[in-house]
Amino acid sequence: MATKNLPMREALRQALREEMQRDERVFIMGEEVGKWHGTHRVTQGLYEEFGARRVRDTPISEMAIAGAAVGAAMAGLRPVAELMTINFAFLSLDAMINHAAKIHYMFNGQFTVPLVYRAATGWGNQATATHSHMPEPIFAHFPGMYVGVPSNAYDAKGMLKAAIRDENPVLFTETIALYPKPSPVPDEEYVLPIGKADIKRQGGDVTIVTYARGVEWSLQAADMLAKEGVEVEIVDMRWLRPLDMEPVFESFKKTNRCVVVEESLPMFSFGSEIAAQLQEAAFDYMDAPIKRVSAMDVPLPYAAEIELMALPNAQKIVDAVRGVL
Amino acid sequence: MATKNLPMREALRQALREEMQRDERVFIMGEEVGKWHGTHRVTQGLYEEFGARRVRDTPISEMAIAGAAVGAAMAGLRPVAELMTINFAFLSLDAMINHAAKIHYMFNGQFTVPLVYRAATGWGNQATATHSHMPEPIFAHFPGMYVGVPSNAYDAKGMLKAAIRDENPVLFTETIALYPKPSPVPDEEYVLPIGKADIKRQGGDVTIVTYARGVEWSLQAADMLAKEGVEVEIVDMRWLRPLDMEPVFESFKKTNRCVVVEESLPMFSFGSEIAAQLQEAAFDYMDAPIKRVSAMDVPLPYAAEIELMALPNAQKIVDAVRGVL
Amino acid sequence: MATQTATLPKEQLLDWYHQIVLIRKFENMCDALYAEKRITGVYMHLYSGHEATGVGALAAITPEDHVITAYRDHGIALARGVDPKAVMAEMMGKRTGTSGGKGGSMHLASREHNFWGGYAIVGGHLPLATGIALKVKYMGEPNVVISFVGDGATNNGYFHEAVNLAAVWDLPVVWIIENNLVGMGTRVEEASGQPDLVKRAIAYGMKEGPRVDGQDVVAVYEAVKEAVEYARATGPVLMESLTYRYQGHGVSDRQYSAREDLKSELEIWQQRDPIIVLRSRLTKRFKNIEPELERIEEEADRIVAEAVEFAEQSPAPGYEDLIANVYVE
Amino acid sequence: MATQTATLPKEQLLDWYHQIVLIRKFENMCDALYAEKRITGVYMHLYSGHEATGVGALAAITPEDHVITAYRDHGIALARGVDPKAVMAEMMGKRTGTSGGKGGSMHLASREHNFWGGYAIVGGHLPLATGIALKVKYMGEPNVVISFVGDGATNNGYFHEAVNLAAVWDLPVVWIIENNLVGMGTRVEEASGQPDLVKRAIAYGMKEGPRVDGQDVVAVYEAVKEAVEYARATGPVLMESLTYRYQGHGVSDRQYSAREDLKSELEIWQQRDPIIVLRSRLTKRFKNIEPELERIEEEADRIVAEAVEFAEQSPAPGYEDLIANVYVE
Ligand SMILES: Cc1ncc(C[n+]2csc(CCOP(=O)(O)OP(=O)(O)O)c2C)c(N)n1
Ligand SMILES: Cc1ncc(C[n+]2csc(CCOP(=O)(O)OP(=O)(O)O)c2C)c(N)n1
Ligand SMILES: [Mg+2]
Ligand SMILES: [Mg+2]
Repeated sequence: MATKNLPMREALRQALREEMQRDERVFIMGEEVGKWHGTHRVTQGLYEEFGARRVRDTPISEMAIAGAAVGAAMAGLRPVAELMTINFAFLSLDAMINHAAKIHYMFNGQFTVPLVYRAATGWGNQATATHSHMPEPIFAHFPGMYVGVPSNAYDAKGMLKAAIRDENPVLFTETIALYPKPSPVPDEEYVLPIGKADIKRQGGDVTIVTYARGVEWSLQAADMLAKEGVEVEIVDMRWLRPLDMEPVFESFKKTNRCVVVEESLPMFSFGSEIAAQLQEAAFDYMDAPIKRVSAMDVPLPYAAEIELMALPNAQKIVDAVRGVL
Repeated sequence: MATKNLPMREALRQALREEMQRDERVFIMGEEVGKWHGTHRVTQGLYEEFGARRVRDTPISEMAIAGAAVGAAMAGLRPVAELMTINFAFLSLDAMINHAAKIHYMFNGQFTVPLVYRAATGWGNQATATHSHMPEPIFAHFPGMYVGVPSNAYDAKGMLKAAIRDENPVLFTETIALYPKPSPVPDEEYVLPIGKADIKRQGGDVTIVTYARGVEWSLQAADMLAKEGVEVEIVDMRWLRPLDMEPVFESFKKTNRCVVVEESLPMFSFGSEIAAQLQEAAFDYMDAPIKRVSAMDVPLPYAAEIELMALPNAQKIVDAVRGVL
Repeated sequence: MATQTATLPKEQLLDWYHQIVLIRKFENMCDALYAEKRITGVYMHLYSGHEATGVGALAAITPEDHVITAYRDHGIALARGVDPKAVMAEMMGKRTGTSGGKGGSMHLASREHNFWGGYAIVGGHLPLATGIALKVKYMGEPNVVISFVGDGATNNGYFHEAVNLAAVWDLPVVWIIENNLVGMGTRVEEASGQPDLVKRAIAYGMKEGPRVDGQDVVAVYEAVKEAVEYARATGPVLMESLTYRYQGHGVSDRQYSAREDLKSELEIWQQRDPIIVLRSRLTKRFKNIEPELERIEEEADRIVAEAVEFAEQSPAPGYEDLIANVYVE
Repeated sequence: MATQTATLPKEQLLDWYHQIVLIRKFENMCDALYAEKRITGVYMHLYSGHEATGVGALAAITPEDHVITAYRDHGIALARGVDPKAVMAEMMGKRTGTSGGKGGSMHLASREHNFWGGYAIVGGHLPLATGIALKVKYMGEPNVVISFVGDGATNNGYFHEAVNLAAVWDLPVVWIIENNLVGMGTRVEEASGQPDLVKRAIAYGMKEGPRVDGQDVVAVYEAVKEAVEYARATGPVLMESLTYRYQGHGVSDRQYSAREDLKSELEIWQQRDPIIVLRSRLTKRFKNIEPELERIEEEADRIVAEAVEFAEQSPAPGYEDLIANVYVE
């Protein structure tokens, strides 16, 4: 199959364009998605291609963006509502959790809410405390909405297309640091299933469970560890909801050791859930405690020097892996 | 020390009254806190006693309530801002997390934000999907704000007084089902330290880690299990931030078995964090996997029959304890 | 506009009488059932006093138009033509209820009636209205959305953002503020810097509709009809219906009893009860109509009794309902 | 009102000239340093073009009054008298910065100047302004709060709730909309149903202040002075200052370059640059003032250079700063 090396930004744009071409009900709404070409330029060119009806600039009204997307989806459209960055989703959490995620249940299936909330995410780049959130786990705390967290261009495209086609609401976050990173994307159309984790590297000594940018750091750590003869298996969860634990359990039963890597805060978070499930489901296979590598438990500061200290990196992962060997 | 048996509602009202008498900067704001006497009648009589200056009714404006409390606290007052129920805190999450919790850090200590957000919480009573949240763990995910979750009248009073006196922002949630429940409250003034867990029952066979209404169910379960000769130790965390893990570790080193009990959703939640920390810190003491008892992973439905099925209870805890013995 | 009343067909007026009386009797029954614990739960908000607003407004639109509201939704569901049996079954949390017993009093809805539901987060349904209207416009459909909203709710961020977005996108929504002068226990002038709520239209460059007498179904009908025509042709409208709440905020509300101000006001409002106002219109215009009105009242009693009967006979949902519809599989 | 200009003391006008020029030069320096990667990070929003608004507004209040704004805060900090050294050090993320290098460009603040900070969540600081004003009133203090807010931000729920609450509680806030006609790339008339933003005061029954010429520091000063007097004596005011953004939304903004509409508009606005407008006032009124103005310009260059020097020499924060101030211990 022929492929092209595309940055994640462009792969996402392809997904949007293809789905908009395929289905007239699919449209984009959000702040600066149209004439401004998207704050992170994912939607660049789509306004020119599809026009103002289908690429809709909005006021700075996160509650209305998220809520109007629910209404439009219930009524039969398929909104892709951009929240610019996940930080601003704090303002629309109510619409997302109380309405997008619950309406199908609360009205006993009378309505479906087939929408996608897209948002840029991730720590770093001196964006400071209010603009450095990666709160996907708190959205995944609630049932009713799926949460997709791709780690590269190929996955991102296939996952976003699946999200748009699905009948359920999906929160889909895109790590800013990954936007420019290329990976081979097939020329042919493909769709990746919702709720399927992916083994990003095989190895028999330790299992690393991670997602989004954690995959990149973990791959780097795996290379470093391979030089010492330690073979790491990396499970990229891809989705926090549904959370596909089977591959994690399988890998762990082989390696008996695990490190969980996440980019953001440590408490009541991704690592907590993975570790809790693993010890419960695979207690007899545990040769060591499951370790977690996360950002530090602080608001993120501006100064580059100390901001970097707060973030996870390959070396911290290597150290954690050594700790479970 | 002389005590009176007071419902939690009244103990909380005492705490508010005492702190308002002690410090003129302390005031109450929120929806229906004044002339309506508080939706859950915690603030009953305070409007009459302290007047409209210090007991301030607001419009239905959760963003402004939470944010104005931040400004007032920065400027030198000590707001106790009521969010009526924690469900409505979804609308003020941004003000709480991005402002209350971060301002002290972000401006390098120039400002302090000594406020308390009070909110009723808890599942049940057919309040249905949007009014049955207990999302304290997602607030505790973020550093910068304390989270208090009392389990009885005595604790509630002492904890709320501490919260009002503390220089940090505090989210303080009160389980609706506990409001009418009495416990002995000393006539003398007392303050309970922030971030200290409490052993609610001693026992050598299994550790139960829980908070709020989980304590009541766990005590019932412990009575049932005692009849079978199983002695349960119950750690009431009281605070999700700071999370006082020492007593949990100590108890676990004695019992080597643990069940975590929480009233609300299971994923990326309280039980996840406790289990993750325990297996990491006390791996060598684990005789069995740590089990979690939570509500079911569904939005809460209206009909009483099925609502009850979704909730945890003493029997489910007993079953889980048997599972780790 | 009162001149038009004379031209309204008798059947229409009688139908409204039927609806208003039905709603009142339905609510009274809910209240009684709650007192007997045959309806349970912490939240139930009666529509008594507001009937003319719901009935008059919904008379002004077609079945293909759209309706959405907050938790005070029983009257809206009934005025929209939802089967009282299914509504009562929902109150009792039965599988035959509009939402299968999973939504309850605050979350009635009927997809087939384009009744998009009652919502309990104050203001939360307002952007949904905007979104539904967007679909209408996007698809080039000729319909409008009626979105009810409480006076208290107009102070919430949702209101501002949702109404502004409808204005920016020129969407066919008629926002009807059901101004009952109070949100729980807070009076409109204590909650809104601008107590003349319809003036808020100016903040959105939106058509300012009238403040209509919400006790008079005919007045409501005519005002909403005009607003709906405007919305269909041009864009959104913000209007107000002045009405009054006949009981506490909700059934579990214990604070109401201490509020003398609200109760003495109530007496005045009840003199202009929607039933009294419509009845006097009818008796003035049509000779000897009283027997017909009594028949309608009896018919309403019968419908309510049947609804209760149906609801009580219906099965409760089970475990399979508890776990169904979390996701579309 | 232009008549009053003649009565303003020369020193005051020269001080404003100094401040406006200082801000412009400071911003130009930030821009240059960013291009050289001596200032880094993803967010930095320059105040160039807006100077007359910040300088004129803050001249109308006392040091005991209060100021709060959004992320476009460099000019506000400088106009409030915060040391340019500390501001530049904050840009560079140094320990000597206003926020110890932890806040950065968007989060300048100075407690001692009653400058309560710059905030980056659009609208997020507005209820803080309400809260600060509540403290003023609660304590019976004679002060006011000036809260700047962008045109785009007025469409956010925070605006609605915060401004309404200030109205309901009659708090001494002057809300100044810095209307630069655009939020990022969205024009005010595409974002607001009501593009005459000051009309939104009606929605809160609030005093509607003027739409002032934001390029003329004297006009801003006089309008804000009047608003401040009203706020001190009576209650909140909503006013507008019409101005223009001289560059992209922020330094990392790559979309701006494609927007011909914004750039051709810019040319027109720059003809009424705050520096040009004030300079022409000065040269008209005072003979041979040019040498003095040049001295002021050189002085500003010197201050900016010193600030850069200071910032570059300052130490970066370390691990102990990273973990400090998460909580008050
Ligand atoms: C966001 C939010 N805040 C608070 C509440 C609690 N609450 C429920 S109804 C209500 C009053 C609403 O008043 P109004 O909009 O006037 O409607 P009415 O009840 O008078 O019909 C309040 C405060 C809520 N459900 N949601
Ligand atoms: C809640 C929120 N939504 C979106 C953003 C992204 N954002 C930052 S500034 C801005 C435009 C603000 O425009 P305006 O209020 O007019 O201020 P200006 O930049 O023109 O000074 C946007 C959309 C944000 N920071 N916060
Ligand atoms: Mg009302
Ligand atoms: Mg602007």
